[in-house]
Amino acid sequence: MTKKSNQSRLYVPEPPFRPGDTPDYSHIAVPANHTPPRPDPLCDDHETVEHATSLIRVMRFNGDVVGDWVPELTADMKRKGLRDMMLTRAMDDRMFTMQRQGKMSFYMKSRGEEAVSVAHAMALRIDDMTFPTYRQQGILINRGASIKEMMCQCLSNAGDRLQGKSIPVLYSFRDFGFFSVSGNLGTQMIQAVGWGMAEAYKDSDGIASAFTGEGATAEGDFHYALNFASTYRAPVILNVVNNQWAISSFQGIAAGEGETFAARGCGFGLATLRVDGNDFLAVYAATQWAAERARKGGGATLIEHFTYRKEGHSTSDDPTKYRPENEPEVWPFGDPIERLKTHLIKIGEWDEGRHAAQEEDCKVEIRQIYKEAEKMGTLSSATNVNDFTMFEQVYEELPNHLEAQIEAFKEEL
Amino acid sequence: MTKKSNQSRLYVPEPPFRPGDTPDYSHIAVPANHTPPRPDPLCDDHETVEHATSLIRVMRFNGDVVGDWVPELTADMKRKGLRDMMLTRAMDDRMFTMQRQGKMSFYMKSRGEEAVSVAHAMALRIDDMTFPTYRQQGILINRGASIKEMMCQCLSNAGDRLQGKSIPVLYSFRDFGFFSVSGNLGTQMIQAVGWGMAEAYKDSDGIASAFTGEGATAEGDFHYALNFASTYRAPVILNVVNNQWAISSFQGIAAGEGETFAARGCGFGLATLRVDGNDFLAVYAATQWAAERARKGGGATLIEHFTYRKEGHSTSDDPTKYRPENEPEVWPFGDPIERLKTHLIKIGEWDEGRHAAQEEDCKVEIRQIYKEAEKMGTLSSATNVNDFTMFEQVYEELPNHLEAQIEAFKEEL
Amino acid sequence: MANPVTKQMNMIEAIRDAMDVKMTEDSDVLVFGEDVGYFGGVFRATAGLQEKHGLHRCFDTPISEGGIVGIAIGMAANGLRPVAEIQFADYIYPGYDQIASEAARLRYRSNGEFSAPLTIRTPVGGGIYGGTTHSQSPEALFTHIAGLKTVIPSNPYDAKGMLITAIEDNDPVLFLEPKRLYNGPFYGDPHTPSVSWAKHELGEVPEGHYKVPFGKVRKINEGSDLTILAYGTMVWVAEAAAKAAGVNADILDLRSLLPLDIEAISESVKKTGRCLILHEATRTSGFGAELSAQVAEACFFSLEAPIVRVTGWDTPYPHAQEWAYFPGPKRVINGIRKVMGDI
Amino acid sequence: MANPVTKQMNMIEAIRDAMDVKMTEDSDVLVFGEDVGYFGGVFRATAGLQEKHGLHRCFDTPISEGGIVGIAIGMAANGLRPVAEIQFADYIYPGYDQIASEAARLRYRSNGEFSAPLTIRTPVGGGIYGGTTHSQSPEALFTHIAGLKTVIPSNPYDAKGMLITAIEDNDPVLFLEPKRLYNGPFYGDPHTPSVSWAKHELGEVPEGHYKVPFGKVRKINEGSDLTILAYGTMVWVAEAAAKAAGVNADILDLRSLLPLDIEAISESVKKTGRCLILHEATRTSGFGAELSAQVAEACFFSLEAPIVRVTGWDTPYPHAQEWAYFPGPKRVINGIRKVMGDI
Ligand SMILES: Cc1ncc(C[n+]2csc(CCOP(=O)(O)OP(=O)(O)O)c2C)c(N)n1
Ligand SMILES: Cc1ncc(C[n+]2csc(CCOP(=O)(O)OP(=O)(O)O)c2C)c(N)n1
Ligand SMILES: [Mg+2]
Ligand SMILES: [Mg+2]
Repeated sequence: MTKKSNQSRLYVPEPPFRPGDTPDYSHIAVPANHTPPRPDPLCDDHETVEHATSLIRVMRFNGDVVGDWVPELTADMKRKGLRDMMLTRAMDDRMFTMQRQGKMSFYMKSRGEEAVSVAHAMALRIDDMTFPTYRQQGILINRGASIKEMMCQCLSNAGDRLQGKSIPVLYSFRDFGFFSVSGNLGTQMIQAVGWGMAEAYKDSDGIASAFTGEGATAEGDFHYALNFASTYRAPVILNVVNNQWAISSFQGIAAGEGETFAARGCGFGLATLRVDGNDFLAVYAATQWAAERARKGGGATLIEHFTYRKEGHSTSDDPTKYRPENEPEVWPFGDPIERLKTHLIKIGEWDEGRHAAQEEDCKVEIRQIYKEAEKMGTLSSATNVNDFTMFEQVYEELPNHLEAQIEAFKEEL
Repeated sequence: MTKKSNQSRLYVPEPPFRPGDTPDYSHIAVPANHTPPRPDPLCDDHETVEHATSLIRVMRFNGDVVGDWVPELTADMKRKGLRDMMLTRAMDDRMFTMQRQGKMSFYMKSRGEEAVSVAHAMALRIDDMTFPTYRQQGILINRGASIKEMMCQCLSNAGDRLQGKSIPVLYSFRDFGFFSVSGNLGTQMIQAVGWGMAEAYKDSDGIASAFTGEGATAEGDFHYALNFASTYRAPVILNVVNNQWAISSFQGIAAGEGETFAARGCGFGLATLRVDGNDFLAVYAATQWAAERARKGGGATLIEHFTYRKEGHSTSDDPTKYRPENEPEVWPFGDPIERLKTHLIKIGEWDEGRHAAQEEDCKVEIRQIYKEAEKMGTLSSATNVNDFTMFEQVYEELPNHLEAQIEAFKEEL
Repeated sequence: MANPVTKQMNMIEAIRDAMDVKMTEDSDVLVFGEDVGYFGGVFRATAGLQEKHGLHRCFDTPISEGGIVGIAIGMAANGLRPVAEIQFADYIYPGYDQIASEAARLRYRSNGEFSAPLTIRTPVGGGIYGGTTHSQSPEALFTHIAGLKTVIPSNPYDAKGMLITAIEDNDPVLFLEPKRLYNGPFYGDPHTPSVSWAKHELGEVPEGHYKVPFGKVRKINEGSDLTILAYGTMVWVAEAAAKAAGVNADILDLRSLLPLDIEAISESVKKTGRCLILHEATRTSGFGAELSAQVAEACFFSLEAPIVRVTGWDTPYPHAQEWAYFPGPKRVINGIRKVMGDI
Repeated sequence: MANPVTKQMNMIEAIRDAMDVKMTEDSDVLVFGEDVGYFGGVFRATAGLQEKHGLHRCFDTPISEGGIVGIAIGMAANGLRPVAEIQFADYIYPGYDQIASEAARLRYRSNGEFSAPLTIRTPVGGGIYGGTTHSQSPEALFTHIAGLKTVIPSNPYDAKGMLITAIEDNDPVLFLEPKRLYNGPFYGDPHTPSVSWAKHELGEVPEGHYKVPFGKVRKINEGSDLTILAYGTMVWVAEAAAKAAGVNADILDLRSLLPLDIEAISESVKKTGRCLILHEATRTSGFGAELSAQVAEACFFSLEAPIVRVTGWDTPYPHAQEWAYFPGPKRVINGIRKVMGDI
């Protein structure tokens, strides 16, 4: 692997496998019973140092649950989690296809990472503000935001609450505790810390939860977030979704010689958890722990969600150009939907028939909603967004120079 | 201490003592024999995790040397180190006084931190490029740069190699492996990583060594440096000089809940050392270890130099406004010059008489050199710098628009 | 003036008073930045605020301009009114992305669902031998950013009234403080004894709450020979130079760069037919370029002579050559002569 | 043309070829950035360079624009010729401090003892439905920075020659790439079938080494009615709009913004007496302001009509309203009419 780089002493890391290689991840041990113990949420941060390098898991592949972290969730809640994940995936698939048909400019799927967003949201209060990236649409689905409004945002049409201002998937749903997603990576980590500091200042017990991909942890904002959260004991959860890839760069470019991303929090005295991101129950349990810690004044927790991006980065890239085509299948941590399904069946709360039916339901429901959404316009037909709205919301009030520009724009029509 | 901040749940850290308080640092244990072992410089980074939170020391206060880290230094080298530190301090004192007399716009002392710069430089090769802050003048003194030229830079006079372009102490001495000091904190940490990557690329065994104060570790550049150094196994030493203060802010503002600054490197898989920065031999030993590691391809080391800023931040502030007046005296780690002196006397290579004489020598020498330097101009008299030089070195060649501005400037004279 | 009772203040005291007034009447107002807490800021602008209002309302931050702006955005979006200090404008760049990409964009991006009503205070300009990294005037790097407001007072009265306006504004405001004016007006000649605000009428600052609106120039002198557009320190240099040149100038203190009071500006230039633009920042792509373009667009047919820009040179701000760099009276007078057609 | 043997290339290929030529003849040239290594960049500009020149000469970096520029400075100061890619100009701001405070200042600060001969490549401009964060044109934020050079080609021939010039330049160069021109010239109307470089004469790119100097405009059309100053994508819109408006214009492709070829510009404006300035960036404090100011300063007595700026609006770059924001043919034609005095 270091063959080429040894042309000089300058070392450049490379992923273990590239297109043409046969990926073999047997070296990645999937811990079965080695899940670290669950300390008290208000424990000293040192008690979570081992959690930064181990992996919190609840579900075995056979559906059994083991260890300290088994959350108390009713079968109904688990079934809701399962449905939310399936709905998220169905929506992703539909939107991806529609983008290919030119209905929208762009789309991003979260396939393989649905547990991270859905289980995380389920373990928070709806008034806990989340600062998501473009890959946590599951939060909105779980919190019951309007899927039609989400679709209309992607279509930039008359139903788009953002009136076409932003590119697809950069949603904003304040009422659902979903902060306006920025196109600039990383920036929201430190903003979430500020939001959390404001909650503390106001003596509220609300918390903030911020997301970044593992690749964007290299931005300064991630460092600022760890540092300020540590200094002011901000009530926040800082989530790193390690899905192994940053567009075409494998996680080693961001990780370097570091073993895990959770470990980046240890030097700041933050609580650090590393969780199997494909294990719905584990993500729920880890989030619940961190939320309780933050809410009770214990400060911030850095959670690394160890998962895998099963599809391309977005509609703009072809993953087979930089990683083996079958890597998603051989990735040893399975699929979050399959795994929760197996568990529910194992405990007798679900069966193949209901699952197949629900899968069909989700498809149909999404197709229906999409039909409705598309009626309000698409990029390929007409977006039905009034062009003049582009001058609004730059400032609270329209300044003179923009009024003049509106007049100039009229001359073009 | 958290009294005030408990007016709300927003926590804001405060230093243990403020003006009026009687500082008591007995809670800071000064480890005597607890110095961690010295692993092989090419060891796995995990073997230095304990070094990130403990403290490498060589000299006891009584002058005895103990532990694995005792460096092989001849008495002559130790005496040179002592003299370099004394010369540095003498120069600082002189320049500070001269600034007070209006001879220069500004000055910054390094009192109490002389071992960090002098011992560090002594353990490197002169062609190893250092990226210092404004408080490592000891590197230049140790490497034999012209003190007169240093003074002329501070005086911005005809002898200033920078022709008055930069404020005092922002030296640049390429031939002495001293990178142009930036007024912008932190920025040079990542530049040093680039310099080191270039050394590796060229298959040279040269290394780079970068400095930041503990306060400036909060900048993104520190994070970039840790990350890129880790990813590309750059041959660099990243030094954090923890002198407890960042102007008026105590180290806890930057450290937050983190115990040490060295520990910030652990999450990146870097080697991490924490050293008693007032212990000349310990700084030398730690630097030597890190330099060997980098030179032999083992990658970067983060060294925290634990020391204390005995004077104000610069000529612009009065430290008694934000910390107890006698805090420097009660700080438990002593003075670097006193401690090396005690050691040299203990081993029979030095005595009080010679020390007193040398102190006088340094004063005189500095006074002589300063006289010479001042002849070339001062800010209060005339700097003797040709104003037109301000248009030079913006670009390699003078562009047309600057030529026009030179003409315009002539009209003012 | 909203309030008859006045107090003589220098510019630092006026700025501090504005924060004090707002912190007293609105618990949502927080003040933070490097060294602003216990110490009260390297220029003393926040001295006493921590003691009076509490550690949690006026505190030190890590040395991280990006982090400072970042938490300010999160707090502002969550209903607070943060006032962040950047110790020197020369150090604002690590926070540039958070300002330009985030604070200025949040309202637009979310179509008004979120906004960032924050204020960033930072000292600008030279005149204190601060060299390349303590003297910069980066206003033009911010007036190009849609969604941001950029203002710069030239005296204690405006400083307090404008800072209160900034804190109450529902959009992000960059509040630039000409550090050379903190203690008194500066007429551009470092060799004459410095004047203080103590006896200056603009040092008479009303107590309590009052606002100076954005987007309105302050006319310092009514004249017919030419119009001089200036802001910050250069306002005072303009006054001195016009006197020395013996011209009768309309001198406009712009105060607010974005929004800009183009009405008052063009009205004046249409009257005088001549326009001189001053700033301390480097020339190329400085804010003077925008002023020149807008004045020409609005007043082309009234202009009797080319608009002249007098600025800092296109070099970093040198240390020893500070006064050769600074656009002092001589350079301004040459500019006046030029625009008057005398040379 | 320095080299008779030519090859038809689009702009991406020409840019890649420039790097390939330099990497082949000079082992000090390194190329890096986000996704530039094995993948070859999101716009494919570095495709094949890693395979050909080795992992250590063309590699991926962490997602850290500040880090990317930071290591480039260290490498450049140490004798290498780094060529760093910033994936989109909209993401350059985290690196702004390293560019403005460090790369552009190192030579001055050290009085020439150290310098930073690095090149930063980054795609600019809209036209691909990239919305607020994939469409920006931040050139004016860099032309204000003394010590930096900012250039922007409008075609494959210039792109290759200018990139080679940039890499060989001993000062830091910001090399802006109008992404809408990567595959072909764009005349401003998204609804007409897009043209490719395949049959365009400016797609005929000499093989091997050649340079296009900075500070020299390229005249596209010789005309006497008015002068149109444009760069990047707007060069092609200018051509189409002038044709449509039926005017005979001197159209200058500036190519290099700093240094600027003010001689050629004023010569043209003195001849035509009228000047239209185009850019895609937001209007206020855009580079058009500097152009307008300099043209007025140099050509005041030849100007027969006010200089007109046609630009993007002072808003973020919207997504759905992209073509309402873009300064397309209609807006340019209105500008032409205005400067010609027809409206
Ligand atoms: C500041 C910034 N730099 C670069 C980009 C371009 N970009 C968009 S997504 C992406 C990869 C992000 O990878 P990661 O952080 O791992 O998140 P993931 O896509 O895997 O969820 C990059 C480089 C950006 N949007 N913002
Ligand atoms: C980017 C930037 N922000 C702020 C400053 C102002 N400043 C100069 S020194 C200093 C304190 C630095 O403290 P520390 O890093 O601990 O270094 P020390 O002075 O203790 O050696 C500050 C805030 C600066 N020079 N650069
Ligand atoms: Mg990722
Ligand atoms: Mg310090």
